[in-house]
Amino acid sequence: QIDRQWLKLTEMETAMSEQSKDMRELRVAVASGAVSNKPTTNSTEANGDVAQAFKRALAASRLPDYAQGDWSVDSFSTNIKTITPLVSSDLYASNVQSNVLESLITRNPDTLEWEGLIAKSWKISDDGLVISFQMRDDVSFSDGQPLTAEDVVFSFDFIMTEAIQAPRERAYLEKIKAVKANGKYEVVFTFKEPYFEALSLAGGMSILPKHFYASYVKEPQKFNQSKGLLLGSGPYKLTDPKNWTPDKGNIELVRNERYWGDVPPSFNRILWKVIQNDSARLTTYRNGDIDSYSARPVEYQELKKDEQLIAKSQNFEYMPPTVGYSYIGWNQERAGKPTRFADKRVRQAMTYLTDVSRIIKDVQLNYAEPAVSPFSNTSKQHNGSLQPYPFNLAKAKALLTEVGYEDRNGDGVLEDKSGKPFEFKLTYFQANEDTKRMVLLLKDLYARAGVRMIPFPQEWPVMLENLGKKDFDAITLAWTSGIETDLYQIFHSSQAISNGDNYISYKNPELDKLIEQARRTVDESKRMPLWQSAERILYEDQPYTFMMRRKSLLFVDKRIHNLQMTKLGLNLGSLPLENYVPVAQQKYTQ
Amino acid sequence: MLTYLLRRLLLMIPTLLGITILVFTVMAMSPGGISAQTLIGGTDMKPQEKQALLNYYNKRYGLDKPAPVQYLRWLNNVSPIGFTIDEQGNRGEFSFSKGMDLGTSFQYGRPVSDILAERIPITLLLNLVTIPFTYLIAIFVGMKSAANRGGSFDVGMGMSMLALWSIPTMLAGVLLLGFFGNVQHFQWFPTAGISSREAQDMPFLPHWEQTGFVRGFLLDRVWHLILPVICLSYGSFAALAKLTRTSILENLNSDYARTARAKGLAEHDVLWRHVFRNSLLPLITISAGLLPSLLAGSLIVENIFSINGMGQLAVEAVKGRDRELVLSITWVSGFLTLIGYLIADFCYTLADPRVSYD
Amino acid sequence: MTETTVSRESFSAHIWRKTLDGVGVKVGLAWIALLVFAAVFAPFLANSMPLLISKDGIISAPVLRYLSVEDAWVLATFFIALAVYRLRLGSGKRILLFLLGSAVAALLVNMFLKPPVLVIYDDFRTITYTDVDWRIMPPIPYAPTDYLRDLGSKGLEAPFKTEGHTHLMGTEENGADVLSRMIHACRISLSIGLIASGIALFIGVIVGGLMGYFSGIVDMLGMRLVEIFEDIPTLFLLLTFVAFFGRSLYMMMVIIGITGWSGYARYVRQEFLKLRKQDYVQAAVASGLPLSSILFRHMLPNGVAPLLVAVSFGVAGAILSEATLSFLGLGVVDAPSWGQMLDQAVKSSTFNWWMAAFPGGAIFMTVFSYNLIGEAFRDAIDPQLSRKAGVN
Amino acid sequence: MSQPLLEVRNLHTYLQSGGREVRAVDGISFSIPKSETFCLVGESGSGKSISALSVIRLLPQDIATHPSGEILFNGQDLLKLDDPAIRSVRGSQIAMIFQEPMTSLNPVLSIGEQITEALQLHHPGMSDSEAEQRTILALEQVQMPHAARRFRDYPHQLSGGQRQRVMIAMALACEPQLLIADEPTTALDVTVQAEILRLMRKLQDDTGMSIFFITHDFGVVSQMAQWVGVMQQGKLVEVGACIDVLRKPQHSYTRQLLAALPENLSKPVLATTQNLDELSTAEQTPLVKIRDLKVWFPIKKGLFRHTVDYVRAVDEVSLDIPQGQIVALVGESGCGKTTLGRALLQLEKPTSGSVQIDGQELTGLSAHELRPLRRKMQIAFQDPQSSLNPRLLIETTLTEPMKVHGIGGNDEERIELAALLLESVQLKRDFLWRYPHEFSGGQRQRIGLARALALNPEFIVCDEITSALDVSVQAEILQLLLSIRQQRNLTLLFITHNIGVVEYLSDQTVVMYKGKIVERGKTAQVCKTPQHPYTQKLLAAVPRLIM
Ligand SMILES: Nc1ncnc2c1ncn2[C@@H]1O[C@H](COP(=O)(O)OP(=O)(O)OP(=O)(O)O)[C@@H](O)[C@H]1O
Ligand SMILES: Nc1ncnc2c1ncn2[C@@H]1O[C@H](COP(=O)(O)OP(=O)(O)OP(=O)(O)O)[C@@H](O)[C@H]1O
Ligand SMILES: [Mg+2]
Ligand SMILES: [Mg+2]
Repeated sequence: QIDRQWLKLTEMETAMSEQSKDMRELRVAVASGAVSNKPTTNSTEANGDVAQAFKRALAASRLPDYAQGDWSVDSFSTNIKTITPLVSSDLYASNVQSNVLESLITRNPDTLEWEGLIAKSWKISDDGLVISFQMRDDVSFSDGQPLTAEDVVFSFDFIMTEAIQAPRERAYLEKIKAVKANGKYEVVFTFKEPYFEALSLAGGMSILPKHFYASYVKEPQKFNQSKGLLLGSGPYKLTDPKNWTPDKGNIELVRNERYWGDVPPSFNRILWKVIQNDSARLTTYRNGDIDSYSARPVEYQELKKDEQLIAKSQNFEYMPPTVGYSYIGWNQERAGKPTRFADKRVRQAMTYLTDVSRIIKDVQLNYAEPAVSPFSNTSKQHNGSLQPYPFNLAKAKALLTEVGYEDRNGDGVLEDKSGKPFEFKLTYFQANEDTKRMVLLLKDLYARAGVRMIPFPQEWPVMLENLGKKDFDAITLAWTSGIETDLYQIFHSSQAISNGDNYISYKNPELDKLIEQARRTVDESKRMPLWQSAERILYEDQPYTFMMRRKSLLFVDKRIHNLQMTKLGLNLGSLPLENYVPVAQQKYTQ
Repeated sequence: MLTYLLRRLLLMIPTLLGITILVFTVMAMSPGGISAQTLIGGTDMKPQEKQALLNYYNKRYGLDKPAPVQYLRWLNNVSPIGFTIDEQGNRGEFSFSKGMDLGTSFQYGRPVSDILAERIPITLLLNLVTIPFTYLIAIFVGMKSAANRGGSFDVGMGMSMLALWSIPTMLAGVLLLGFFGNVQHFQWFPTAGISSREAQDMPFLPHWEQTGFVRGFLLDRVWHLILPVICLSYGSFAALAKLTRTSILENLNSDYARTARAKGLAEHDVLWRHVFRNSLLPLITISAGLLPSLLAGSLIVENIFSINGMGQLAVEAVKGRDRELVLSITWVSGFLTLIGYLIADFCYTLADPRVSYD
Repeated sequence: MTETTVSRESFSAHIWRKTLDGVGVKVGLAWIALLVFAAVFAPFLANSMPLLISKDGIISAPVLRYLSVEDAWVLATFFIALAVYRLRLGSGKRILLFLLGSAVAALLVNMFLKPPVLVIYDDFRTITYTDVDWRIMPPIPYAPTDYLRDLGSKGLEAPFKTEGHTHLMGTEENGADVLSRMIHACRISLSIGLIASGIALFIGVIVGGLMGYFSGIVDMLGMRLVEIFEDIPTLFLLLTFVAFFGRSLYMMMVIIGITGWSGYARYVRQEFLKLRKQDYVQAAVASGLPLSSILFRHMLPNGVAPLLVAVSFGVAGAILSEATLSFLGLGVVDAPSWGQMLDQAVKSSTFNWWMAAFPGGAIFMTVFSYNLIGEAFRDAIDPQLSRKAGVN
Repeated sequence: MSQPLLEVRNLHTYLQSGGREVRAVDGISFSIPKSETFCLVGESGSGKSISALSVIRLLPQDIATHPSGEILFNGQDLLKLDDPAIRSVRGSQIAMIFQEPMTSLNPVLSIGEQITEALQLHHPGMSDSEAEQRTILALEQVQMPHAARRFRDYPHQLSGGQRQRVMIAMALACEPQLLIADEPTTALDVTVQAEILRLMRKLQDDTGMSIFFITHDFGVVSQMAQWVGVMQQGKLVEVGACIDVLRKPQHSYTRQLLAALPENLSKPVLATTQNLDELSTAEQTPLVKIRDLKVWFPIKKGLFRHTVDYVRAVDEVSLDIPQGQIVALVGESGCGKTTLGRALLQLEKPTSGSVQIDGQELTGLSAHELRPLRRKMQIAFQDPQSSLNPRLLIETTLTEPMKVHGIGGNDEERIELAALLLESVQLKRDFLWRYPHEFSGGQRQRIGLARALALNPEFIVCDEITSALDVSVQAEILQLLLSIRQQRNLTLLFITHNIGVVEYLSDQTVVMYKGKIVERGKTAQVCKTPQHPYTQKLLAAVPRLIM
């Protein structure tokens, strides 16, 4: 009770101080006579000079029933540990951060092309090693401080500070040699070597305000252990950028009144509730206390029949281009010795046995599409002529006998020449029901060929350790993929070291060459063919049995308007914000 | 009395040590140790990065050392007195002033003490509401059944209490949620958490405003706690009620009750003035024993009603192989229980003049 | 002087009779008996394969051919138990004989039974098994792990809602028949309850007995041990142990056992402390009887009654623990268990009543039965209530 | 005599227990004149308490019924009164005190509270301060040492005698006309008993109340009563003036009871004479030799439970028990008799000192070394309830020790031996196949003896084996003991607090006081000419019936 009061006090204080600061700045400005009465950007007369990025938002705001106000309320299924950028590792946190932090550039949902957000424009040197961004001069952080090149430089340096616990980002940005500020509003990225994703690397980096984070360079531990240090230039902000703690349960962002953007965001607040229990979450959605609910296939089917639910919601089934693919990885080397899966034919046989279409039908209820390779069927990296392996028992058996497997002691299980029965453990992550179902199905399928598979559920940490040690027979997991997928980390033989992501120890020199080459080529038209030939090798080798990409199945409250499909998937909550709630349906005042 | 307290506190030490040793050994023997834990979220790290991180942790927690050494090290950090240890992990001189350091949780990357400081109050709140509630109901039922022993109420209640006891908590929880938190049936109670967003900026006490009735933080809390508390409590009615019943019957037949009647006291007064107090004595001792089961029982309830208490923490910690956290959780909850017992005994001395500790 | 009514029955028989009068207990026992039956004969009650078929003249029994080692052993022990019960022997001898028998059975079965490793239930619905002269199917023609792939079962079908094949209790998430799983799950629930609390009891009696008899330092240490185990919420311990020591059913039993003994130890200790003062124990000491006799002949039998009460509650508790573990995602994997099914019901956001009702009901009934038995038993031995009422 | 205060006419009280109906009291009639005492004697279970409870209407309604009879108190029939009415009578006009002072007071209320409660109940107007005054007065009246300070004490802080005083004070606080006392002194030491009885007589003279006194001790009767009623199985077999009944009892049962009193028992002739001359010889060869034996129970306190003091249960006791003699050990409760006995058999580890049997040192032997010696010495206990293992057949109880000590070649022989044992304690041999709960108290004590004899020991400690029994049963047991002693030439240490028994049974008497032996010698001389003041006090206190 007391501390709650106290918290509110501090919040008020910060607000006051900020206002006073503004006043001061204003006075200064007036004094210097430099104050141009540039209209504060709002949708009406910002027609002409609206930045590309805001076009869609603007369009939305032109809709007849468009209105500002109301909240967007969503749910997390586990409690967030921290929302401090860099320190946080989970999706939810980055979800929150995306509303607060901004980067230089962003992808256009329609064209998937990059376009400026904070950057007005950019130039890439011919060798592709240098990228320089021209930044907008009217951008300020939510506390009123202007956003300059200095902040961008700082963000990079900050990430690169060893003491800061940001190994992931560091690993990611290591290709960048230096970031320099060139004047107040120009920043230059220099790369060590040509890299095909250079632009997204540089432009995608979220910009941290120097004045806010700089102090933590000295006391990194404080930063590493912080829970709620979040301040940025984005459309939303924490009421108190320093003191959010997990025990609050909810995460709540309020509209950034100083937002520089051409179109102010519609919602007054964005609220995330933590609801662990599934049925509780559904009930909460039914009660209208959260705005969206994403369902598992079986569930989705059920719910579509449920009129109470349908009456209040719009449902979407879509396949985001960045969706990951699920696979079975066949471990080829264990304790230094090649396993039975080291033999290409065995892997192919297993793929033939893995009746993906059946899985999609029975387990995913057709809310998924078969995966041929790491590349999404829509991406340019993918070669359309490749077709997924069909289910073919005969062929599989043939392959296996060819390798020398046959049932030698009549117990129904195949044995190899040394009489060792063909049985293996399939490791999977226990928490996911669908995976469990799939594994059970596979068990029966493999049994038909006399292969004995033993389901082996594990908790996440244990699984990771086994991956690190490469201590497993076969494993089913999923990789997320980007618009354009890099094969290096997963399939390049150099990554087959311990703790590497090529934990199935798949080595193919030919593929290695292709990957390296592709990564070096910046020119897309040259790069894609390389990817495609790499894909063909994977298809032939089947280091993984590529299974499928799952659709997202989503129910959204009718309140939320202007939901559209884009190339990036559903535009729910995508920034700059395009969804809104008409006045009539608005639920939360304040 | 003081010496007694001291003695009890001293006796706690071996117990707590035992607890930690037990848990530590279990964790040491288990697969997927800390090293795995450190990699969570590190999935998209470069191998070198992972290796670096591992080394960092190894150095920090001496994970490369044999288990006993690790334990001693941990113990030293936890105990309020011991050797000071500097960043490099080599031992300084012995000090009595160095505070307790519960270490840092791997998966939360925060000091364990902070996390516990967040979670324990919530669980305690739950239990401190639940225990009295349980006792009220149980005592009431127990007395009525004793009053008309063998009567329909007695038998019926005995049965239904047993029945309640036998319902699996998760089922009860989900059903309650499904019926009393659901717009399709009766949306009387909230579905998650222990206070709603609005309550954050409500005044503490309920009151009227021009907009209408404002339930205030307090009522909001209560409103959120109702379903969880029911879930936590219904299981323990049976035993308590039974105990009350027997001990009341026992005392009603006792000699001193007869003496009281011989004085000319009415049955009612005999019950309330003489029997009642004596009958409750055994209940006091039980109360502490309830605590651990409640702590653990809340584990399910917390999960269902999305309350971030010790129970949740325990599950996450154990599943995440979060050594520091698991250790601390276990010994802290052990400690709480011991304190519970102590308090119970203390109350006993107050309630019963016969026992006096010196 | 008060002439005691001469009743010609032993103390235990007396208690047993008093326990038995009362409806609740009878119901409870009946239910448990039902479970035992189901558990023992599960493979014949619910299975995808015919009990008997005659294909062009040759009569064969697939069920027997596919009978797993475990099934066979359970059957064997059941009949051994029956046989032993018939024998007129001292209870001690009986128990010994039974254990011996079951051990031998286990050995033989393991040596001689070699059932096929891979079972493809779909095959039993193919012509090789369908077009026959005649065949006898089990009452429930579905095996617990038969996911009816060929019948295109989608899973989570309400009772009688499925086209083509009927399921009295519907199907679960993976499309297996719920009733069948329920029947096979009896085995797990019973064994978890009994074995787990058996282990707990064993440890408890030993530790508690020692503590109670030689108090002093032994007592001191023992109590610490007990405290250690009862001060950590049992569920936390359980969680830790299970999470770290694998998920096999047997492991689970052992773990529930070794985390749950402290209560018994306390009981036994208290009883023994009381009994030690008893004159007949003193007399036993005075006439120089060996320690074992004093402990197990003169003390334990008199202290055991309240213990049994605790046990019957303990069994109930163990069953609930299994459910809880399943709920926390630490249950058994493929083997059918009530807890795991109930968990499916609880976890799935759409409320499938049959998934909650049947397993939930079964757990409830079983726990309730054990509680009823325990309660009746307690009333029977409670001197306070069995003493004549009213005046001293 | 004038119009009686209480007149009971043909009272019946039936009790329902477990379906069957117990005719606890059937058809008793007597009357109690003002300020006189009526004593009800009879053996346990004869219905004394029930009749008392019936008079004050304290029997639970649901199990007790009064088919016929009436209880006239000052002319009004108590049985006809409704609840409130009878309650107003209880405590104010009829008060009652009970046998067990330990449990009859509410442990969690201070004695002051409990008495004032009674006061304020019947004098609603009374202020607290006044009530307190009255209470303190009452306490002083019962000669409670510094009553004022005791006011706030709790029952557990008082000794048995003091508690009984409190009970009486509580009963008398509202000056009742009738005091019902149900064996108020049975649980007390004789010395304390004497004080209490004296007190009650005094109070009766002061207040002029009538007393309805229940006891089974004729000694007490002869001290208290003007009128006596003898009860047997719910019937009053004889009523009359105390003197007449005791002097020339009419009813056979009464005679039988009187005859059963130890002081009236006829000693077996052969016993004494030979003993007396045996003594001299026996003195030289003591069977059991105790040299300054100490049994101290440490009282632990403080942080590490270190010993701050000891309960000196047995303190430097030296004693010789000659072969073939019965040595009686008397003393007030808590003086260490039992402990001494247990220490002899090493059931209690002596703190120091030595115990020898046949010159073999017992102290400091391990359990294993003791085992062969165990068969020389046995013990029999006080409480018939707990002295036999309820789970074992009598046969097992008797044969198991034999087996351990290798008596009897095989089981058949042992069973035969056991049967003989039973016969030697005058029980049927087929009792072998029964469980303890199928016997009466007396029978159990016999079986207890049989068990002690099973190893045919030379020495038996009998710890108050008769105290829990009725006089008649006691008499039988005593005679049995003597005869066995004759046959087997046993040596007995007979612990008791009943001087009558001592005189009847023992050759030598040892008086114990606060853990020390204060006097010892031939029974005759100790009883006739006690030296030590405590012994004198003890003997003086013993209620004897004046013939
Ligand atoms: N609550 C009861 N239910 C049934 N029978 C009872 C009950 N209480 C006493 N009795 C029986 O009533 C008879 C008389 O009991 P009562 O207590 O009056 O004996 P007593 O003379 O007081 O014996 P004691 O000297 O041991 O007090 C006994 O046979 C006893 O078994
Ligand atoms: N185990 C024990 N621990 C501590 N004190 C004890 C113990 N046993 C007996 N005492 C004390 O030793 C003293 C003697 O006890 P003991 O039983 O020998 O007396 P007693 O003469 O047998 O009394 P009674 O005539 O009532 O049987 C008592 O004050 C008792 O409180
Ligand atoms: Mg009586
Ligand atoms: Mg004694």
